[in-house]
Amino acid sequence: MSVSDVVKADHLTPGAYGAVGGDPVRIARVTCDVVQVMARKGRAADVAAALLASHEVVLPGPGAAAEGRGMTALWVQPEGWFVVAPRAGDGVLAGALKASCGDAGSVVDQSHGRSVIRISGSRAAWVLAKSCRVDLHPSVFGPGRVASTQLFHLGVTLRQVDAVPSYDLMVFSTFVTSFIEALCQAAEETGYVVA
Amino acid sequence: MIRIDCPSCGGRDEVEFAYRGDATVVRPAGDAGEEAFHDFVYRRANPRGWHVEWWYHQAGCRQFLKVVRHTMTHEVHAVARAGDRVEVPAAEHTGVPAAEHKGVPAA
Amino acid sequence: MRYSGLRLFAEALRGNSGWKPAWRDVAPQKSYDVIIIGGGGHGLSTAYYLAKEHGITNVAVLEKGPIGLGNTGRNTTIVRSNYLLPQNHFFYEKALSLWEGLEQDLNYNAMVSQRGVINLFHAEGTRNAAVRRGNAMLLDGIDAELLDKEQIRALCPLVDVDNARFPVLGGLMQRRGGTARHDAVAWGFARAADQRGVDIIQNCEVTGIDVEGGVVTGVRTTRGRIGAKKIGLAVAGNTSRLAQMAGLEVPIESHVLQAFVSEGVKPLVDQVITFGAGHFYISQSDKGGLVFGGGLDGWNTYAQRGNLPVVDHVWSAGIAMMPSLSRLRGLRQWGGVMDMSFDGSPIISKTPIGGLYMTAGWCYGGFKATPGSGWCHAWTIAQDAPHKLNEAFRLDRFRTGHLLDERGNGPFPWMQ
Amino acid sequence: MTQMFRMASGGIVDRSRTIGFRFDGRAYQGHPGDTLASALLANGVRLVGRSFKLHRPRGIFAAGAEEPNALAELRTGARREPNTRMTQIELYDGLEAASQNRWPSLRWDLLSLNGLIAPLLSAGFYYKTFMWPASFWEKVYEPLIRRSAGLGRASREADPDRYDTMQAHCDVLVIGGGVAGLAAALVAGASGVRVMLCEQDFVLGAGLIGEDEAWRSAALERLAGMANVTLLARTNVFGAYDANVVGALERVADHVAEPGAFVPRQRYWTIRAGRVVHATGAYERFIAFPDNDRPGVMLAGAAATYVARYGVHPGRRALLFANNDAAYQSLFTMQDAGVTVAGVVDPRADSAAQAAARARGITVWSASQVVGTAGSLALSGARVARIGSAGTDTLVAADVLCVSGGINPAVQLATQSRTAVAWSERLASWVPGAALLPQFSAGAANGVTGLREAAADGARAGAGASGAPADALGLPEDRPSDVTVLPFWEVKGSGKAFVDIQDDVTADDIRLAAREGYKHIEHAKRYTTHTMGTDQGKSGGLVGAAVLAEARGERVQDVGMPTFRPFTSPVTWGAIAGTSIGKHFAPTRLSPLHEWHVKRGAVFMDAGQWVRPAYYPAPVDGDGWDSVLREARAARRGVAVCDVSTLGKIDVQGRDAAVFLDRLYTNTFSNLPVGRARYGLMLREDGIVFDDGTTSRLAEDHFFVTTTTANAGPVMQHMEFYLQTVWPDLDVTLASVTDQWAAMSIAGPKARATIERIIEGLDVSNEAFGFMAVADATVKGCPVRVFRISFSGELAYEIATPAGHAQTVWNAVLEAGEAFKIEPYGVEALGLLRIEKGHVTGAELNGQTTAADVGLEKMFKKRGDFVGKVLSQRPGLTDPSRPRLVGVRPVMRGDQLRAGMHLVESGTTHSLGWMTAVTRAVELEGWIGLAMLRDGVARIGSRMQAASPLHGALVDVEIVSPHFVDPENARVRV
Ligand SMILES: Cc1cc2nc3c(=O)[nH]c(=O)nc-3n(C[C@H](O)[C@H](O)[C@H](O)COP(=O)(O)OP(=O)(O)OC[C@H]3O[C@@H](n4cnc5c(N)ncnc54)[C@H](O)[C@@H]3O)c2cc1C
Ligand SMILES: NC(=O)c1ccc[n+]([C@@H]2O[C@H](COP(=O)([O-])OP(=O)(O)OC[C@H]3O[C@@H](n4cnc5c(N)ncnc54)[C@H](O)[C@@H]3O)[C@@H](O)[C@H]2O)c1
Ligand SMILES: Cc1cc2nc3c(=O)[nH]c(=O)nc-3n(C[C@H](O)[C@H](O)[C@H](O)COP(=O)(O)O)c2cc1C
Ligand SMILES: [Zn+2]
Repeated sequence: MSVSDVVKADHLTPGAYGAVGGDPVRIARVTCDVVQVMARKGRAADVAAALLASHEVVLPGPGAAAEGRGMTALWVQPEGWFVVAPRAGDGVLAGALKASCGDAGSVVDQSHGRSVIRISGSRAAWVLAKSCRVDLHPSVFGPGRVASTQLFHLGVTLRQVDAVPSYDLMVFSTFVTSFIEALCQAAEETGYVVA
Repeated sequence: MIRIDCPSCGGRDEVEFAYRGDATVVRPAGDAGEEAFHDFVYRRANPRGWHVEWWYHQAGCRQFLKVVRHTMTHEVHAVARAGDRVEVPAAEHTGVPAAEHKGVPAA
Repeated sequence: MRYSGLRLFAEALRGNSGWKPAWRDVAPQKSYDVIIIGGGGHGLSTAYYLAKEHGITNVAVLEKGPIGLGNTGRNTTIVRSNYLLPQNHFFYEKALSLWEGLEQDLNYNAMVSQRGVINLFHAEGTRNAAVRRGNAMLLDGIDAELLDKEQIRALCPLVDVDNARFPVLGGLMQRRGGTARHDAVAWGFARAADQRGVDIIQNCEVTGIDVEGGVVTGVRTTRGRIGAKKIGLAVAGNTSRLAQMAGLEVPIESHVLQAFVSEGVKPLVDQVITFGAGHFYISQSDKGGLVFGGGLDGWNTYAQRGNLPVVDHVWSAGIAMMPSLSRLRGLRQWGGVMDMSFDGSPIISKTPIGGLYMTAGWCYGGFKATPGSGWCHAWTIAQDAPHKLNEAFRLDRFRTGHLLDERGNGPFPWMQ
Repeated sequence: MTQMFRMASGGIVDRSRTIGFRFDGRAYQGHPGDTLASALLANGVRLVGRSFKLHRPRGIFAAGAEEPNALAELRTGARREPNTRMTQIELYDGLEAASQNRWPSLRWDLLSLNGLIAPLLSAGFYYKTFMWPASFWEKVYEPLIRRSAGLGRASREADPDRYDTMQAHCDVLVIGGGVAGLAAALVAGASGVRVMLCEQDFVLGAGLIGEDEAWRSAALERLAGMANVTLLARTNVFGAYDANVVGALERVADHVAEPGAFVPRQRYWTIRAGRVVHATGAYERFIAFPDNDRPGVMLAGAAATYVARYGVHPGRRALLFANNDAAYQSLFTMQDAGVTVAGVVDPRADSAAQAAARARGITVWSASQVVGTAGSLALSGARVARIGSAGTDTLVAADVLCVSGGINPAVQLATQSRTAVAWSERLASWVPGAALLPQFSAGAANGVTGLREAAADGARAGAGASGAPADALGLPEDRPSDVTVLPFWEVKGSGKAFVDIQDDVTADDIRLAAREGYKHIEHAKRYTTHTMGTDQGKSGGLVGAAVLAEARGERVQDVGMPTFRPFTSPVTWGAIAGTSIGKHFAPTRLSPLHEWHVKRGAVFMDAGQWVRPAYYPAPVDGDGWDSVLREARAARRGVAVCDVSTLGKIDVQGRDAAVFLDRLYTNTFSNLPVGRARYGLMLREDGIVFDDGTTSRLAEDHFFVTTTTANAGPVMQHMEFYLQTVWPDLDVTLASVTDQWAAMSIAGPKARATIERIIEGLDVSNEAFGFMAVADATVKGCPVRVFRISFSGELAYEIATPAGHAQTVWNAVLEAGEAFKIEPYGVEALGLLRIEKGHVTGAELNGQTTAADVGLEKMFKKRGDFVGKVLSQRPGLTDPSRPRLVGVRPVMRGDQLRAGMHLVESGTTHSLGWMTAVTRAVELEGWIGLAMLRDGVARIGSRMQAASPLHGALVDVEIVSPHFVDPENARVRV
């Protein structure tokens, strides 16, 4: 691969792209902290109690997200969650969570390891369905729902944010450039706007 | 398309998973000797019928699932977490198609 | 009845009424010196070489359906001997030399076409591996050529050498490699074996193998019991089932490999081309269809059909490598059940049971081996000992650790 | 005058608009709603193609997907698309199509001379000849065969169009939008469940079109009003896969000259359905009779379709040859539309329809058959004779001969779903049996015909699939349509009676195959190529089977049919590839420092999914080697920095983390002190080396594991496997942190002097921070984790930092190193350094080597279990003569080494080993390399030859220790 082939669409440049006249989707990067919390063997209840106390969150079960104080917890694996919150200082969120869980949980900062892209608009589900094998139909999916799955050959944790619908797509940071390119290409048919 | 009903994530396509083979073989104790480890690594029943196998939900919950799947019909009978026991249907499934090339249409 | 242009002409004049069956339709005898289970290329060639090379003609080939409709009848027909490991070199070279004289030997045109096999590589690491392999071949007297990017461009104009994701660095070519007409291989061996006295018995499924005192005595079939002094297994994806009938569990899993053929078009692809950065290989049949395939679906199965994920990958790899194929249409899709061994290499071997032999574990590369497999299997059966060419293909190598892992994938059959 | 066969009214084409198109260069006109086939017929074009083998003239035979003859090269240039069925091409303005498989022209085709030697070209003739001399096959025979075979010509240019994919889910999928499918969708849709309906045609309604337009439009209107129903026209369901998943191809923009901007030409749907309704209708079958391929011979239902749907007379004077009453309706439709009817030929003695025909004044030859046709490039008449009366036949003038041998329910998709089929005596055809999956067959696909009955059957299926009641549905108007047949397959006589019209397979070919022992249906298919053309035998498959049955002396139902495989209609390759082509074929993985590398002008290389800098050219460099050597020299003599962010990183925590690592690695981690790192080796269970890397202990219960770049994913999976399935009791958590941490290696004698200037809060002196120490610190306020580990063999530090800080830290390192002329170095220099040092990487750890092979056997702990321990002791893996890692140097230092060279004793060709990696060295003169060599350790000090016959290279070499530089490992500790 030569240098020139590596496009850095990473910086979504503001503008309108793709087909015009329809109802374009909006694509944007979301800046946030992401911390992975995993309960140690047999300590899930302790982690749950600790986070309820410290962050007022009821840790969600499979396929769900739950809001807490200034943060959202996403179920990602049995007894494992991603805690997402607006960006604070390095290690602040991870530190707070670790302080809260103590030895009941493993806390791993992924704020730099995961990137979040938001796609929003009446045709957002249609754009995602070009690759998303999880059923996003309102009858089975909706705001507050989470699915880890594959999009454009990449592992993605997808969370529906609202009924617009808007989706937050959490991907591995080293793939985010490639991911954005693929997502934008998929959105050309409906047109997309980068604010 | 094999669809696997992950106990955590729900029904998902096979592409989200990595296959890891026969789930009935058990790793022997470290001192069990070469024969036992040979069997663990190389000896397979490879049944034509129900097969209990590992599928790793790589793009989902990252759990190894124990799947009971039929090797002719690809029907998935049960999906369980790694530590759980699974029921394996006793008889050959009725949906086994007529042997290939009997000359009647069958997939 | 010999086939020739003259005979064709003579028959044409009398309405093609004089042609005789290519092989006799016979009922099984009570017993045979040797029973070969499996009427694919490997079983039929075993029978043929037993008769031709060892004078053993009291032989039956038992086939559960019609002959040649197993993997022999559903493969992508690539014939080559471009292996890495020396244990494989001499065996596959023997097979290739048998292919080179096969038509005259069998008096059946199997359309062996030495059009060249090219393995493309896209990265330093795979280039080095190709160089290692090509050199190993040349040192052992097998033809190989290293092609650079520009040579690929000239030879295979459809290949997108400057591919946006995985540009082609070059390729390793074996000019003597190519294709053969799959069905004709089975039919040609059947006809030639039949002419040497072998009984080819179709619609005769083996349902049991009788072993007494550790030695085989015969088989039970859907057409009754048939006695045998020796039994050779050549049943590809069904090896585990047949071996179990004799009480053996073997290091083999059955997996499906899919293949595809496009609508027929005028000549477009002149060699066999394989794509290194994704699972994909392609050639054009003489009828005009592009025959192509890729990797395994990757889970145990005995069904001759696969699923869409592999279709998606294989077809994408095809267009990624050869973008001008995009408007062509796939015509048909099918699968074959392969005997995937735990190191990716074959087994032509005696077994712990007296009088029981097998040629198995061919994975998705056994078509090219067909004449060599039969030749060595026949030798092993006749001599009750392996030939030098198949000495390394022993069943007990998994115990001793003398593995033949060409790709280094380890004991994971679905990755071989 | 154009369109002289177009009716003044009737059909659903839009006569208010005219469309211009070209066929074989000539200009014609048609209307919106036409197919290329209907428009050509409207213009009186009869001859449209040449057959595969004999190049016989061929006309339009069908009106849909079963068309065997009318195949065109559609469009031109990069969009040329061979073998496109004229019966499915929607007419658009400016359409260009050309006939194919003919030279020099369609009318005068030289290869039609093949007809003269047709007896020579019998089934399988090529298996019996072309064998002498052997060398002629590739040079003479095969090129000739290849050139004359094949159908159309493919474009050789890249496809300018785009394709897309769609992943869909529904409760009920209805396949087929005929009356049965529409009824099923209406019923299921009314129940509120999610319904999808796929119809390959561009108009929904099939048999309803022009028959009961009122019902059709009412149904479509109601369906369009249901928000829970998705109607996909132009969408062929091409295959049924496991678990009620189907693949479908939507032709989004094939009916226009070029797709609009950003519009895909076609869309590939993967549909996961709860329940499936097969309402795929039926394909009419023909009868094999002498010269049944003459242009003008046409399926009866197709002829009626041209009248009822397209308002086109397929001919002026029609003759029907049929064995069933339903086909008479087709003729009546034509008669009502003004086509002159020459009569009906019917092998049956009598029937209700025969009476009806006579009542309409139509001549009926009952108990009769067509024994031949007349005409050359177009039909002029048919020869009719009473069955059993030898010799006497009547020539009946006709320019269209409608044929119907009954119908074959389209059971393809049902059988792909493993539904067994049953023989229907009434239809003399296969009908679906009980479904194994939640599926329903309905309408003609289920053997139920007649608009009314088919609608009722569809409603029943829709109800079954959705749980809704079926009775609410009003049923369409109907005309009598009895498809009960007298099984009648072939008329024997002189002349070719085709059973596969496209591939030129005749009934005689089938009989020849049977005579030669190819008696099984699958053998006969392969020997003759019957059903192997682009129509896959939709209308002739059963006819050939019947001929075979007769030859075998058996019943058709005992002979069976060749397996129905996907695709029900051929599928565009590019559509399945979708957007996963070009650079999107595989995702690209970039280091957080990628942009810096780009700006610095790095030359990149692929490393799996990663793109990594190979080296950084500088103006002083003559070539790439200059750059690599310059970079490596900096690492050996001064200081250099390398982006190693690609290394796999796994965070391992838990009470049992150390125990877990002890069991995974050959060496011990439980005794590793906090704040230290250790190199570890991991085996597969079969005893072969799997991966290596350093692991650091950050806390009693917290480790940071690194893996090779290539194995990051596999190692994670390996760890999860053992943790979850083998030792589930261990208290361990795993998290991949590869993306979280950027990492850079600062190597060289000046490494410490460099980082000292920027590391905050950590004493990195040798005393305080010895070899293999690990600690946290900051750089420019950014958190970093400092590791004193070395891959290059020099004094080195690895600094890891959260990816977002990578650039800041990297800049700081460069700035601090400026005083020492720091150089960034790429993968090539990294390779050079490691080869000089004798460190192994993927080239040696390639899945075939043991620890001993690469000299790492000392890394096995004495006590305790670990993965791979037992099987690594098998004789084949401990054999002392296995190839071992050695170093190689050319005797003439200037000689070049190449990776992939083999090592031989001088003057021999027997390979004793191979070179895994080579480089030009900086610490030594000339080339050096690593090799795996039999009895390698014993050979150290001896001379051999390195051979690359591929390059014509043979080099005298000496075998040396693989540790070219600092074998005592002193430099890393200073
Ligand atoms: C899609 C695909 C592509 C491939 N491509 C290539 C390629 O390009 N090049 C290459 O070299 N190889 C290729 N292969 C592999 C190759 O086809 C096989 O390795 C080879 O044909 C095996 O031949 P065989 O005679 O051993 O098996 P088969 O031809 O499968 O014959 C085995 C026979 O045993 C019969 N049998 C099974 N059980 C019984 C029983 N109980 N009683 C009686 N008979 C029984 C079966 O019916 C069958 O006819 C491919 C395979 C597939 C599926
Ligand atoms: N032309 C004939 O001779 C003929 C044959 C059979 C039935 N009929 C009449 O048709 C009526 C039966 O109605 P019906 O609805 O059962 O059948 P139908 O033939 O009217 O409709 C079937 C529909 O399914 C579509 N289809 C088939 N395979 C498909 C696939 N793989 N993907 C997408 N679409 C596919 C066809 O294009 C067609 O529109 C009766 O009136 C019957 O008499 C006529
Ligand atoms: C090399 C090769 C070429 C083939 N070419 C065609 C073809 O031109 N037309 C066709 O219908 N099928 C073709 N097939 C596929 C066969 O029809 C058939 O699907 C395959 O042999 C598997 O058998 P099955 O589908 O009966 O199980 C080809 C198969 C092979 C192996
Ligand atoms: Zn899951």
